[in-house]
Amino acid sequence: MTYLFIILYAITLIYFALSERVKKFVWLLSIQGFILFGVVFFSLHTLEIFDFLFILIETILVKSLIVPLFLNKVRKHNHLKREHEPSVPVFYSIIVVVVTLIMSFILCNHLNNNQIHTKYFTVSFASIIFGIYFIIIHKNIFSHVVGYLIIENGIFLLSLAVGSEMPMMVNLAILLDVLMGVLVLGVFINQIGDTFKSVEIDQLSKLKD
Amino acid sequence: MTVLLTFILFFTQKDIQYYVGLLTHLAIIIITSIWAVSAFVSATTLSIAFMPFLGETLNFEIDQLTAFFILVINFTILTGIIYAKGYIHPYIKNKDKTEIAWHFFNFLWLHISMLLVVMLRDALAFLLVWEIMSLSSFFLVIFESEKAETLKIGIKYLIQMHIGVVFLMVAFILAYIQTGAAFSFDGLSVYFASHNPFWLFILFFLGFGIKAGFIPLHSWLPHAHPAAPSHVSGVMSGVMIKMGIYGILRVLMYIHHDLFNIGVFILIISLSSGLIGVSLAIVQHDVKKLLAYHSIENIGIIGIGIGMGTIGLAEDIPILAVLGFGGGILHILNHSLFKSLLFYTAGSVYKQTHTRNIEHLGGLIKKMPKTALLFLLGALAISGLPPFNGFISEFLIYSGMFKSLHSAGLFTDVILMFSFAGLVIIGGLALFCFTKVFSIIFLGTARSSKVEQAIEVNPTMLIPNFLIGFVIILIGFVPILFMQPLSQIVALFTIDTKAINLLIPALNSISLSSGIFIALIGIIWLLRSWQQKRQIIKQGDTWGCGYTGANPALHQYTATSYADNFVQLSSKLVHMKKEFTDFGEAEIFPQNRVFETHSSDVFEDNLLTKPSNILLKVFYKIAVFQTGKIQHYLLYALVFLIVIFFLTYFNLI
Amino acid sequence: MISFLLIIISSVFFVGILTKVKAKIAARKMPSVLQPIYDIIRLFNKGAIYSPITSVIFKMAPIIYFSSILLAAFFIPIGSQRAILSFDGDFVFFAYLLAIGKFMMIIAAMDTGSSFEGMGANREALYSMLVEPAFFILAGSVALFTNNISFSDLFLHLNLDNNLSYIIGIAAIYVLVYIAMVENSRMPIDDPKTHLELTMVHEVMVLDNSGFDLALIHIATWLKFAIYGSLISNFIIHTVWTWYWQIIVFFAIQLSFSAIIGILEAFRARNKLEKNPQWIIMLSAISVVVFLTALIITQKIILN
Amino acid sequence: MFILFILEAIIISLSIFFTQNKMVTFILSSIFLISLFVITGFAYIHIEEINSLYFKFDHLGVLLTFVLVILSISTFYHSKLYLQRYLFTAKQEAIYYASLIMLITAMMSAYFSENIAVMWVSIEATTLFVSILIFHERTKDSLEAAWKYLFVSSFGVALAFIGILFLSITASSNGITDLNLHHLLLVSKLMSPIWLKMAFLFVLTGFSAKMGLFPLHTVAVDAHTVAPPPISAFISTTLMNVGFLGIFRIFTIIAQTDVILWAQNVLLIVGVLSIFMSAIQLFRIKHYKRMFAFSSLEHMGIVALGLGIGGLGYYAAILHIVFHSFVKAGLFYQIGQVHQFFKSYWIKNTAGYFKLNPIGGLSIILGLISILAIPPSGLFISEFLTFKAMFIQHHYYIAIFVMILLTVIIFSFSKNIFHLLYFKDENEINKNAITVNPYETISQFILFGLVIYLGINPPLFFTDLINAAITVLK
Repeated sequence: MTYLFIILYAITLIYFALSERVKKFVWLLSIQGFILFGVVFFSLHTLEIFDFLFILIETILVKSLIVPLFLNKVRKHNHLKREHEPSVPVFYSIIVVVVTLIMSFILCNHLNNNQIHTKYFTVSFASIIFGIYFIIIHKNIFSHVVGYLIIENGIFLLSLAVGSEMPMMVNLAILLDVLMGVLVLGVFINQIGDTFKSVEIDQLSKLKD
Repeated sequence: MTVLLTFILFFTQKDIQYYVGLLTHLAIIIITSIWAVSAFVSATTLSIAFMPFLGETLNFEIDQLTAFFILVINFTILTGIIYAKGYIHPYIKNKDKTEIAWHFFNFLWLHISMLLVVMLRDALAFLLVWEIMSLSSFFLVIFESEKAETLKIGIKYLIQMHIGVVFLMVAFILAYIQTGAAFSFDGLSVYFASHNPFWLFILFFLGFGIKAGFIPLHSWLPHAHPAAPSHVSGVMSGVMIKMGIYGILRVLMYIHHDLFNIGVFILIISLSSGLIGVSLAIVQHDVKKLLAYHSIENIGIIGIGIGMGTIGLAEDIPILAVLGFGGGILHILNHSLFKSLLFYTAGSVYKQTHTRNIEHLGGLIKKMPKTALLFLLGALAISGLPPFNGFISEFLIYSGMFKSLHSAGLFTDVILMFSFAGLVIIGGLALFCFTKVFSIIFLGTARSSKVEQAIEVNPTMLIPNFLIGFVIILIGFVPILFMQPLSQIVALFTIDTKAINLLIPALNSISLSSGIFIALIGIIWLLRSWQQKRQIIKQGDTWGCGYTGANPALHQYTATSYADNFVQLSSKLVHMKKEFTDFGEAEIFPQNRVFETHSSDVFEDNLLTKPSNILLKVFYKIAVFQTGKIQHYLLYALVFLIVIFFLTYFNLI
Repeated sequence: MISFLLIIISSVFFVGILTKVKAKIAARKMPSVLQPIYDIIRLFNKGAIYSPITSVIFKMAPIIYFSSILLAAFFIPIGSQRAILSFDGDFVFFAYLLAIGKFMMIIAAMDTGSSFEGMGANREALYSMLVEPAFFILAGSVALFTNNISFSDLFLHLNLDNNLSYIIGIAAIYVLVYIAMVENSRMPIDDPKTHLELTMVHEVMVLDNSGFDLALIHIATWLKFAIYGSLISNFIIHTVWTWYWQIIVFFAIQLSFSAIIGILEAFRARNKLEKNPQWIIMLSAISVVVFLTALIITQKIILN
Repeated sequence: MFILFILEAIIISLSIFFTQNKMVTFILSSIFLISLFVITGFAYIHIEEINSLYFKFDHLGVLLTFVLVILSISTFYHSKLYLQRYLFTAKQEAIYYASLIMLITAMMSAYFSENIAVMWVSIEATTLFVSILIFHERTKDSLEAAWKYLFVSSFGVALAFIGILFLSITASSNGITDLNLHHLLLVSKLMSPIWLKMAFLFVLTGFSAKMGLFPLHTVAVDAHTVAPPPISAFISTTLMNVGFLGIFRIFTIIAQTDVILWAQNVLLIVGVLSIFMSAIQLFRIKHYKRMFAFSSLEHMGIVALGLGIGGLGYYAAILHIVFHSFVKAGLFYQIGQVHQFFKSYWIKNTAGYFKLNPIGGLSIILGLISILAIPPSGLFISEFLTFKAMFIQHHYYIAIFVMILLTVIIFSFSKNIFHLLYFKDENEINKNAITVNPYETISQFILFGLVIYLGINPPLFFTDLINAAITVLK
C-alpha cells in the first residue's frame, strides 16, 4: 500500500516540473501533504499512539491544509498569477526529474540493508534533489519557498526511515517544516512584496561584487 | 621593561615626545652595549633570561657576532635619533600628536626588534621579531603617507618582507621535521650535520637575501629607501638590511661540510649584486635611490667577503677564510657608517632644497660647506679609497685573495681572479658614480632656483655626521684597533685566526703611509700658500674655450651627460629610454623641445612586476562567484555535493 | 730610498726626451731636453687665476693629486733596491692611491662648471675604471707566480728563467706600457697635442688650472711615467746583477721607454673616441692570458 | 541548571519585547549578562558534567563560551552606542535586545548541547534570531540580505538535518535510539562507513552556511555586510564558531573510525577552496564589511585545513578560531566608528582616517596586523602551527598553494585598509560634528592585546582547555 503513495508522490514531482502556474504549485503541495499522510498512516502504526496521532495530525493539518492556504494567501497578497518563463525549458526539467528518480531508485538499491526501510528513500532523494533543482531554475522567491517545501517533504519521508525507532527525528522534521518553511519565509515574502513591489529575484541581487 | 616605556609616547605631549623617545633609546643602548662589550671582554657567550614564551623561558644568547651587531645597531640608531630631531621638525606642526608618537614608537621598535633579532636563537621567536622589524620599518617608510606613491611602495615592501619570512619559516620547519631537533638555530646544526646543506641553505639565503637586497631579490630596496624619511633610510640601509647578512652568517656558522658550492653560490650572487647594483646606481637621478642601489652594491661586497671566507673554509685555506670573513664583517661596520652618513647628508640637502633630483641641484658647497665636506668624506669612504675605512675592509678581502692564490687549487684560482677583477670594477664604478653625484650636487653652479634659499643645517643635524666621520677616519688611519675584536668574531667560523696577525705589519704601514700622505698634502699646501703670497691671485670666469657667452648654469655638465658614456657600454643592463621628438623635414626654425631619459631596473620589470601583474589580472577575472543570486549559491552546494559524491564513489579521496 | 731618488731623477728628463723623439721623427726643430723644466720654473713664478664658480675643492685637488702620486713613488722598488714603503698587498694601496688622486682631479674639473671639463672628467673616470682590472690581474698573476704580494718581494723573487716565463715578462711589459698610456691619457687614447677640446681627456680637465697648480699637475704626469717605467724595468733587471749595472740598465730602460712612447705617438693615430673602452678592455684580456700562463707555470694547469 | 538559564533568558527577552521601555531593557539585559557570567562560571566548575539531560559542559563548549561571554559584553556596549547614535525607536530597540539575548542563549545551548538533535534545533533557532537582527535597519539591502541568509541557511540547516538523519539511521541500526554524543561515540566503531560519509558530507555542507565556509559561504558574507556593526562583529565570530562546533561534533564521531582519512581529505578540499574564494573575491571588494566577511571566510578555511590535517592541526584549528573571534570582532566594532566619520562603508568614500581619528587608526592598524596573521599577532602562531602540521604530514603542495593565496590576500587587504587610513580625503569632514570619544576604542585594544598575549604566552588553563577539547579526536 505504501508503494502506491510513493509512486503517487513521484508523479507529483513530475507535475511540479511540468506546471507553470503558481496556483498549481500550491495545489501540488497540498496533494503531497495528503500523500504523506497516507504514507504515515500505513507505515508508522508500530509507534505508540500519541506520536502516531501527532504525526498524522501534523501531516493532514499543516502539510496539506495550513501551508497551502497560507501560501495561497501570500500568493494573492502579491498578485502572483503565473510563473514567468523558467530559466530552463520545461521539456528539460521533465527529463531531469525522470533522471533523478531513476538515479535515486538505483541508489537505494545500492544502500539497501535489512535493518532500515529504504523504500522511503527512493522518492525522498528524488524529492530533495529535485527541490534544489526547482529553486535553481526558478526566478521568483515564491517558487523558491515552494522548492524549499519540496525539499522538506523529501526530508520528512527520509525521517520516516528511522521513524519507528526515533519518532523524535520525525518531529524535528515537522518543526523544521512549520517554523522555517511557513512562518518565517512567508512573512518575509510579504515583506519583500511590500518593499520591492515584486518578488522577482532580480530585484534581490544588489548585494554582490 | 623598556618595552612598556615605548607606550608612554602616546600619552606624552607633542613637544617632549622626541625626548622621551631619545631617553628610551639611550636606556636600551646603554644596557645592550654593556652586554655586548662584556661579551667581547670575556670572550664567551653570555646567556640572559628574557621572558616566558609559549611555556618555556626565552634567553638572549650574546656571542661575539651578536655583540658586534649590537654595537653597530646601537651606534647607527644613536646617530639616527639625534639626526631625527632636526629632520622631523618641519613635519611636526602639520602632523597629529599621535602620528608623531606612532613614528617614534616604530623607530623604537625597529631598534628593539633588531636587537632581539640578533640576540634570540629560538626559531619561532626569531621569526616573530623578524616580522616585527619589517613591520616597524614599514610604518617608518610610509611616514609621508599623504603621497599615494609612498603607500604603494610601502605595501610592495610589506609583501616582499612577508614572502621572505615565509621562506625562513619553511626552511626552519623543514629542518625541524627532518631532524626533530630543537626548533631553533642550534637545531639546525643537527640537520646540517646529517644532510646535504646546500638546498636548505638556499632557502635560508632566499629568505634573508630579500631583506639584505641581493640581486635579484632587491626590488623593494630602491623604492623603500627614497620613500622613507632620511634618518629612517639611513638606519634601514645602515643596519636593517644587514640583518639579512646576519642571518646568513648565523646559518653558515652551523654548516661544516660541503661548503664549496655554497661559497661559490654566495660569491656569484654577490658579484652580480655588486656589479649590477653599482651600474644601476650610476644612471639614477634621485640621490636617495642612487644611494639605495649603492647599498645593494655594498651588500655585494660584503657577500664577496663571506663567499671568499666560505670557500676558504671549504678548501681549507685558513688565510682566505679568515680574511674573507674578516673583510666582510668589517665592511658591514664600514658600510653602516658611511652609508648612514651619506643618507643623513643627502637628507639635509633634501630638507633645505625640497628636491631629491640631483639635476636641479648644484653649487651647494658654498651654501652648506660642512654638509658638502661630510658628503665628500662619505663618498671617498664608500669608493673604498685610502685613507678611509672603506679601503681597509676591501684591503682585507684583496690581501686574502692574493695571499691564497698560490696555495689554492685551479678552480679556486680562476674564481679568485674573477672576484678580484670584479671587485676592482665595482670600486672603479663606485668612484665613477660618486664623482658624478658629488660634483653634480655640490659643485659647479645652481641648476635651478630650488638651491637659492638653501642654508647650512642646524648643528643637531651635523653632530651625528661628525660623529660618524670621526669613526670613519679612525678606522681608516688606525685599523689595528679593530683587529682583535674582529679576530674574535672570525674565530666563530674558523679555528685558526693567526692569519689576522700576519696582516698586522701591513696595517701598521698603511697607517704610516696614510700619515705620510696627509703630511705631504700639508707640506705642499704650505709651499703653495708661501708661493702664492708673493704672486697676484686673480679672479676670472671659467674659461669657455674662446666662447665668451658661456653660461655655466646652462652649459655645465649634467648628471645624465656625465653618465652617458657608461650607459652606452651597459645599455643592455640599465634600459635607458630616451624620449624626444626628431626634427621635421620642413622645420627651418625649430621650436622648443623636451628631451627626457628614464632608466628602469631590468630585474624588477621581468622578475617581479610582469608576473605579479599577470597574476592579479587573472584573479580579478575569475572572481565572479558572488553573483547575488540565490540560485547560484545553491548551485554551488549541489555541485559540491555531487563532485564529492563522485570523488568518493571512484575512490579518488 | 735610492729607488725613489732614481725615479725622481729619471722623471725629470722623461717628457723632454719624449718630445725630442717625436720632434725628431716629425723632422721638426727639437726643443731642449730640459724644456719642460723651464716651463715648470716659469709656472712656479706665476700667480694664479681662479674662477668664482670654483670652491675649495678646486684648490685642494692638484695638491692631493700630486702628493698621491709622489707617495705612490714610495712603493716602487728598483732591482734589488727595496722601496721606501713596502708591505703585503702594497700594490693594492698603490692603485687606490692613484685612484684618490684621480677622484680629486675629476671633481675639481667638475667644480669649474665648465661645459668641456666635464667631458674630460667622465672620460678619465671611465677609462681609469676600465684599465684597473688589467693592472690587478697582472699583479695577481705575478703574485701567483712568486707567492708574494708586495712590490719589493714580488720583483725580488721574480726570476724569469724558462721560456714560458718570458712570455709573462713580455706580455706584462706590453700591458704595462699601455696602462701607462691610458693612465697618462696619451696616444692612442688621447692626443695631448690636439686642438679640439671636444675629444680631449686629460688636457681638457686642467684647462682652468694655472700657476703653481698647473706645475704640480705637470710634475705629477712625469712622475707617473717614471713610475710605470720603473715597474717595467723591474721585469727586466735581474736582482743578481751588481748595483751599478742595475742602475745603468734602469736608466737605459727609462730612456727607451720614453723613446718608445715618442715613437708610438708619432706613428700611431688616435682611436675613435667610442672605440676606446673596448680597446682598454683588450688589455685586461691580455692580462688574463698572463694569469693563465702563470697557472701553467705553477703546475695548476697540467699540460703535456 | 542550564535549562533554568534558558528559561530565564526567554523570560527576559519576552519581557523586554513587551515592555519596550529603555530603562527596563537596560536593567534586564544587565541581569542577563550577570547570569551569563554565572552560568559560564558554573560550567567551568562543573566541566565535563552532564547537565539537565540534554546538555554537557564539555571543554570545547566552555572555551567557546568564554569567547562568547567576552564578546557579548563588548557587543552589548557597542550596541548601546549604536542604538543611541542612530536614534531608533524604543520598539526597534526592544526587538533588537530581545533577539540578541535569544541569539546568545541559542548559541550557548548549541555549544553545550550533548544531544545532536538539540544542537541542531538550537542552531536552527540562531538562524531565526539572526535574521531578525540583520533586518534591524529595515532597509532594502538589509531585507535582501536577511532573506538570503534566512533562506540559504535554512536550506543548509535542512541539509544538515539530512546528514543527522543518516547518522541516526546507522546509529539506530546499532541500537542507539537517541542521539546523545557519548552514546554515539560508543558505537561509532560499528557504524557503516558509507552512512557516516554521507552524514558528514551533508552536515558539512549544511553547516557551512553557518560557519561561513565554502560552499554556502556566500550568504554569510551578505549578512555581515548589512547587519549593524555590533551584530556583524558578533555573528562573524561566535555564530561561525557555532557552525564550526556543529561540524566538529560529527567530526569527533568520524574520528573514531577509518572514515577519518576521507573526511580529512574533504575538509582539506573545502579549506583550500574557501581560502581560494576569499583570495579571488577580495580583488573586487568595494565595501569594508564585505572585505572583513571574506577574510572570515579565509580564516574559516584555515580552520578547516587545521582539522583536515590532524595531529598538531587540531590544536592549531581551535587556537585559530578563538583568536579569529577576538580579532574580527574588534575590527567590526572599529568599522562602526569609521562609519561615524564617513557615513559610509564604501572604500571609495573613505580616506585619511588616521588623521581624523588617530586612536581609531592605531586600532585599525593593530587589527590589520592581527587579522593578516603578521607577528606579533596570535593568529601568526596558529597559522604557523597549521603550516608546521602540513609539513609534518607532507602536504607540501597544499601548504605552498595556501601560502601564495595568503600573500595575495595580505596584498589586497592591506591595500584597502591603507586607503582607508592614509589617502587624502576629498570630502571635507568637520571633526566637531562627530561624537566618537577615544575610550570606545579601548575594547578593541583589549581584544587585540588579548590575542597577542594569548599567542605569545598562553596561560596554562587555556592550553589545557584546548588540549582536553581535542583529546577526543585522538
